[in-house]
Amino acid sequence: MVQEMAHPFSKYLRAEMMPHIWCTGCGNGVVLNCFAHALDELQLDLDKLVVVSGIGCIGRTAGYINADSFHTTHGRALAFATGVKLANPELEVMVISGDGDLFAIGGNHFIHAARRNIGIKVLCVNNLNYGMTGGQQGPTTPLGSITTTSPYGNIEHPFNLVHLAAASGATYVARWTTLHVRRLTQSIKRMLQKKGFCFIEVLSPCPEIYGRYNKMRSGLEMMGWFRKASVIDSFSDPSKAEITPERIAVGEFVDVEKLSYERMLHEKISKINEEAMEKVS
Amino acid sequence: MPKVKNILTGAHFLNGDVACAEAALVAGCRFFAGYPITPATEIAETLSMRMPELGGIYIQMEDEIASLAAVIGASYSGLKAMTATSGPGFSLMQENIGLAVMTEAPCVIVDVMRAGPSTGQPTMPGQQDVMQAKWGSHGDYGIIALTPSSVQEMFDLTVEAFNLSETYRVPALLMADEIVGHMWEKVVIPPMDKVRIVNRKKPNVSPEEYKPFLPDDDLVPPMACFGEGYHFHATGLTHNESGYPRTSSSEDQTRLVNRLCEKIQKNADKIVRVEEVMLDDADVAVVAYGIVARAALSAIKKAREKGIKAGLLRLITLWPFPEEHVAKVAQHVRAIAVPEMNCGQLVREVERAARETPVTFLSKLGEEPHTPTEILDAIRRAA
Amino acid sequence: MAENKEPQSKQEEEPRIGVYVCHCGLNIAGSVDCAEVAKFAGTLPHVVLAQDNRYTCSDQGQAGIKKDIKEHKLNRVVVASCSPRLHEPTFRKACEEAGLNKYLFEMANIREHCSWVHLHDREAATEKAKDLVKMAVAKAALLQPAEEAEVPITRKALVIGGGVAGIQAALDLADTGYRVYVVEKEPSIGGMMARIDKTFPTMDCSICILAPKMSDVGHHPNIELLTNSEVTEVKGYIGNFHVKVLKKPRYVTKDCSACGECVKVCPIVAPNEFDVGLATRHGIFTPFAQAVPSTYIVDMNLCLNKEGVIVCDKCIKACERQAIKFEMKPETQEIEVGTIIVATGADVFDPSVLPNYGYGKFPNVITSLEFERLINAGGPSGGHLIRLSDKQIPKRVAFVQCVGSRSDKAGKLYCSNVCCMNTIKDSLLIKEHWPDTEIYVFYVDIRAYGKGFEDLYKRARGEGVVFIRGLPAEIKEDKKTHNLWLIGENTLKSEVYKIRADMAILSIGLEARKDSEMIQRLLTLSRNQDGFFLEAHPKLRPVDAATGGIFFAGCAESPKDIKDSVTQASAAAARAGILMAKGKVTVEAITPIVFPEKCTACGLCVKVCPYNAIILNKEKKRIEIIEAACGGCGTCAAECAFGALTQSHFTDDQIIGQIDAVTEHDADKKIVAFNCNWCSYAGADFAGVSRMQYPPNVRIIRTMCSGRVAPKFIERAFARGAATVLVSGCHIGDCHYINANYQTQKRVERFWKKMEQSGLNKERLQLLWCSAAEGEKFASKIREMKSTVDNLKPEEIEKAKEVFKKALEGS
Amino acid sequence: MPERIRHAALDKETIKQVKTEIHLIKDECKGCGYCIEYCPRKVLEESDEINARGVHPPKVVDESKCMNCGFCTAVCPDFAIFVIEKPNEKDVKHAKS
Repeated sequence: MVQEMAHPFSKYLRAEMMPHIWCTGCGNGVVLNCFAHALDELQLDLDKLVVVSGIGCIGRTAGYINADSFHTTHGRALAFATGVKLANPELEVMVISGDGDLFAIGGNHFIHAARRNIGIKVLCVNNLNYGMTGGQQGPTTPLGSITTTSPYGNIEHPFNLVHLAAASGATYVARWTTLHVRRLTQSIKRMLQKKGFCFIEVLSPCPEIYGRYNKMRSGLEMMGWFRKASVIDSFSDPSKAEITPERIAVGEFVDVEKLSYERMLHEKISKINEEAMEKVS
Repeated sequence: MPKVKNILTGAHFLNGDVACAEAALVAGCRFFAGYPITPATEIAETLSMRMPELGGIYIQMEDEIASLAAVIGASYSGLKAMTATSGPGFSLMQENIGLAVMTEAPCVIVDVMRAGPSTGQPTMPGQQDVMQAKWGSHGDYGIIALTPSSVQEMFDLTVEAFNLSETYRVPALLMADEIVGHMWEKVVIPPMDKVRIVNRKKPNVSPEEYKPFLPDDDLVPPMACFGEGYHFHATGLTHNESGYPRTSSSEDQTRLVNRLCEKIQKNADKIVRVEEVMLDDADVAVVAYGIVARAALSAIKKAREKGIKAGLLRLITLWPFPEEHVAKVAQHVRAIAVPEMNCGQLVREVERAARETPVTFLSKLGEEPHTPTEILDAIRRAA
Repeated sequence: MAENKEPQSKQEEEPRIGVYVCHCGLNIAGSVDCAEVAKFAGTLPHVVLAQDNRYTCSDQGQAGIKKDIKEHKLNRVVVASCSPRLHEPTFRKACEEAGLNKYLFEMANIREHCSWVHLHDREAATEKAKDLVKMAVAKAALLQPAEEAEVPITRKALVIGGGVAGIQAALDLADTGYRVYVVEKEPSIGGMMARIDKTFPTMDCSICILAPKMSDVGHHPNIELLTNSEVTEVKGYIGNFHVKVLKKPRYVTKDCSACGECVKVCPIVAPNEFDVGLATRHGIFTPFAQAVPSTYIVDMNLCLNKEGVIVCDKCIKACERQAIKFEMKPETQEIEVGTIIVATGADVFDPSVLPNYGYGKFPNVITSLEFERLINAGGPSGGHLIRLSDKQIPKRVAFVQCVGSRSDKAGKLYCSNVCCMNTIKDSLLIKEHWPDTEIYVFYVDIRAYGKGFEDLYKRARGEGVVFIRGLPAEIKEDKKTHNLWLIGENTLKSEVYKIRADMAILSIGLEARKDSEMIQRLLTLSRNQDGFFLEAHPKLRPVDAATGGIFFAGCAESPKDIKDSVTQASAAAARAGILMAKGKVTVEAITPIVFPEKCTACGLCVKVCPYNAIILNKEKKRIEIIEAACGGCGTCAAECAFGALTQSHFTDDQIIGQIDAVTEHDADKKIVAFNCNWCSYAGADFAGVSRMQYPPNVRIIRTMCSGRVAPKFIERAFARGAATVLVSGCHIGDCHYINANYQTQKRVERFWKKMEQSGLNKERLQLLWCSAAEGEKFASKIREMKSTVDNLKPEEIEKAKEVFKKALEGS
Repeated sequence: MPERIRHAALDKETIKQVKTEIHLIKDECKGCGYCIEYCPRKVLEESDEINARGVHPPKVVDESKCMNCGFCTAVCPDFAIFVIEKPNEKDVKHAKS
């Protein structure tokens, strides 16, 4: 065992920001690792990468990745990213944020970004609750779950995110758990090679908060649940992919090609611009 | 890069919103994100047609929150960007005004003020957002707000707003009112080369050395943009000069927030603009802005005809508040009258600056702004 | 659709029955006085002619019957001879040729069920034979003519097993133009032949001649190849089989270009089964170079990726065509076929069970199969025959024959048929490469019976191969050199030998596949005591299974060499082809008959029908039969409490007629047995074929399915004073009629309760599940019941008569 | 194939076996235990030592069992472990000379 060597992925991280703030067993680090892995395998030009995140534990990711990054207000990552991507379509704009940020306060922005099919790549880390604020019930909290704001058990039906994304028009939709690191990494690569709006949901352990209230006190226990319940059911009907304690349908659900919004917009712009120039001269 | 020959120049008969839109193009704005709202909609409509002609981007977002967020994003991607709205939308934008302030994103927000609160009277004028302009978002910060009284000014101040915003890396607000927005007047647009246009400072250090929030002497940090290889981080959290979160250090909090206020205050003299009319010998001064200032102008003329030495201090800059100018006037007038189309907002700032000098306030709400006679009566009473 | 068979108007004319008692040489006459039986038959009602003859099945025999039908105006014929499972078709044909409806023919099985199982009690056997004839006559008197419905045959075939037999059968059928599904358990077709180096007697390179056929199968437009797959369910009947095939995932899609890049990066190393472990393979692999399909496969037992979690993605990354998909799941494919060819092959004997030969202990003792891989140029040693102890080429090699064959102690009793020639071939191969190798062959007999075999044997002797009669008693090893000593007796010279060899090759025999039982159950087949599948007739239908539409090819039926396997495969293909060419098959007219006036539309029959062939017409308040769907088990008739249903050719009256015949005399000494045609009747036949002796008290009434046995039959038997009753059927799950025998079980259990409640000894009613191969099981059941009969008190008999006397009313 | 395997493979020795170096950055470890739990060869186990974060980092039980699947590297939330393939002995000698 040698120690001096640097970790092969250290170049993708901001040394001064490490170690990250995440708890023991938190899946965010795994997702960060998979993302770095994907960047490494694709040898992506980091100068052209912009990572945007919202508020929440995973929101810190933007600060950890050694590329241009922006940490927006709660829920607005996608709206901000829309401006970034349209203003400079050359950029690979990646939104990494949480379920609460993207689907509660930011839900409206999500469905519209997907509807426009703007070429933003969304990686939603779903920890089933609001972690950073201490474990409140959120848009993905499973029915019956105990949280600090559903002390008698959650009676709100959770979103089925892959169904929502597919219905909203995403050209790539996948769901994995932090146990599926290889497939998640491949999925991220696939997403980064696509043009339109892409969405990956990653089910991620929150042992310290969600787990503690729901009889899964360690990351290993939550991963154990993923292992037990996960069923790879690629390209099955996303509407049937609800997450239940017994079954977590994972896999790729949508992978289609559609002209991206920025492409259509900029083609239109250059056409109109040309015509306008002729008029003038 | 698309050429920009087809910029409007020369004399034109325009309405305020259109003038604002054309001015944005002159100023170099190439990104507009907005959401339809009376009485600002014509700005969006005009730009949806004109932006592409100049190779710029128009997008209609799902709401005003998103609109400003997108504007900030575009700004960080290196484009001059703006949005336009009215009271209800302006309220929604407050969140991201805070973000723009915190991340020092140059951008222009036009608020064509209508009658509030809430949905109020969408097609009626008002000056009810002028305090929100300064205090609307939580926390302390400095901001720039300009207010036009004519369609020509709608044009000039839009250009000015972009210049200031780029100079100080701060959101610049154009606080117009429904009447100016919808009024048709002659506008003279100088040729491009005669228009002063300012662009943001770029860093002159290597990416390794670059600290995105390390200010120069003017307290404004040079701004790198996404995709330029600087690999920098920006956040709405309190951050250090490298841009990294400092969520528990009071030292960083103090340094950052003070600078955000001071970069405006300390540069106030370079920012503030007012118009002084017949103030040298005045006994009564009227302090007004926007459409009301035009009624005030004829009021002081009428007053002079009646032998009352009245003068007008027209505020062009609302924020930073033209403190010195008001104080100076206050020193040699007996009284100050402040007509506003609200229940008394900026008058409080006037009172503060005027110290002992008595200040009377004229409120007017609804369809009609103050008539010159109404202001004249106020002058009479004050004299 | 529901053309209902109304009960035919009873034949007006008086039955005129002719009875023929067959000697079958001495097979019957040996222990039954056939003349006596014939004489007795003459006394029976409606019998107008009774005679005995040596071979009724012979041409003269048949000619005689035809003649009599005409001359004596016979309108019923009874032949008392062998099992109807063997010759009923023969005699039915004869009747038809004489213009007599074949359903007016009946058989008494006095060979398998009588002469052969009572070899040493002529008197009892003769008495029993009389009874059996009496039963047959009784039934014959009530027989009705019937027309057979035609069932279409699906023109598609299923071949189970992709060895050379399966390959040949599939190609023959496909070339004829039929769609063929080939189901192979292993990742590649090719079977045993793909692993052999050279073939005897011509010494062709085995894979060289097989590979082209393999790829033909792979590419044939009419063949769908399902490898790594297993048949999990077979329903239906001849011409209309519904088959479920489980396709186990390869984890590699058809996009695989077999470039092998994945293998280079796979960290898992394991013994390659194809080379009997003498070479290694990786976790992702192809079993051998010429594999068909060439698509690679992941060995999930070894792969690091378990439970859907990919920990190692080296192969995935290495695969340019992205053909590796760990999310692949098992799929079940449902196919419809008209015929099935069973070509499942054989296993080889595992000599490690013989401690005296030290296989598995001594590195230089190997099997003939391991030899094939060693001598094969493509094998683990690149074709060099080397000692596993020191990788040296042996100077003295010993072959030991009959390892696992022809011995009751060590292995199997039968001769494995290929080992002698294989060894001779192998010895010549060695001589060819290393001429001065000393070769000893220890044998019991050299069986070089086939074309060109003797020449090969002579050649081997000519080349100096030493043949020594007498297998070594043991093989010893020199611990240091790992040289071997073979010690035994030369039975020709009757002297003890002790011969040193550098290497010993055990010529291992072939045995039935361990998974044959599964195939047997799926297809309701029979196997002999060696475990190989049983043909319908060893001489006349050698490739047919007893179950219609199913045929055998290759070692599944018995050990064979390549030539015989291929020959049999083509035969099986031809047999299947005949059926499919016809495109239709007539089904026996044994479907239900409805008496609408008695039907209350209670729907019980609808519930018990395994084929959903009965529909309840609510408006008309009556049931309707879908003849084509009906399997002919008759369990509906047994279920009907109102006598509104019966089964043609197995009517209530006919069966009761048989019962009454049995119980007319000495009922209190008799066992009335109901055996289903497919398993338990065949089992009783098998007891006969194997000459298993059991008491003569039993009288077997044949029904198609034990589900036909209505409680009233049992009541009738007891009411008429029968000592005991046996109901016997296929094992639960093996029912030839899907699950009709569940009804049998229910009814018998209900009957037992009834007996208990009325204070009867329920020992007197026995239920036996007995497969066609379980003759001994049947025999011992009869022995057991005999003792029940002996210990029965007269008052018990009387009591039963009393309890069930209602059963005597009517008919 | 049905028959049991009784003899060792001839190429057993010659076949290339993976040799790896497991690198632990102990003080980065937060002790989630993922690398230990999901190692398909059970190469790692919890050590007794306590690291800078006050948790027990993993220790290598048997490096020779490691197949270099790299799952520990991929799953570690803290970038505290990685594996590299060791150049086989021959190359090492070659490098020395």
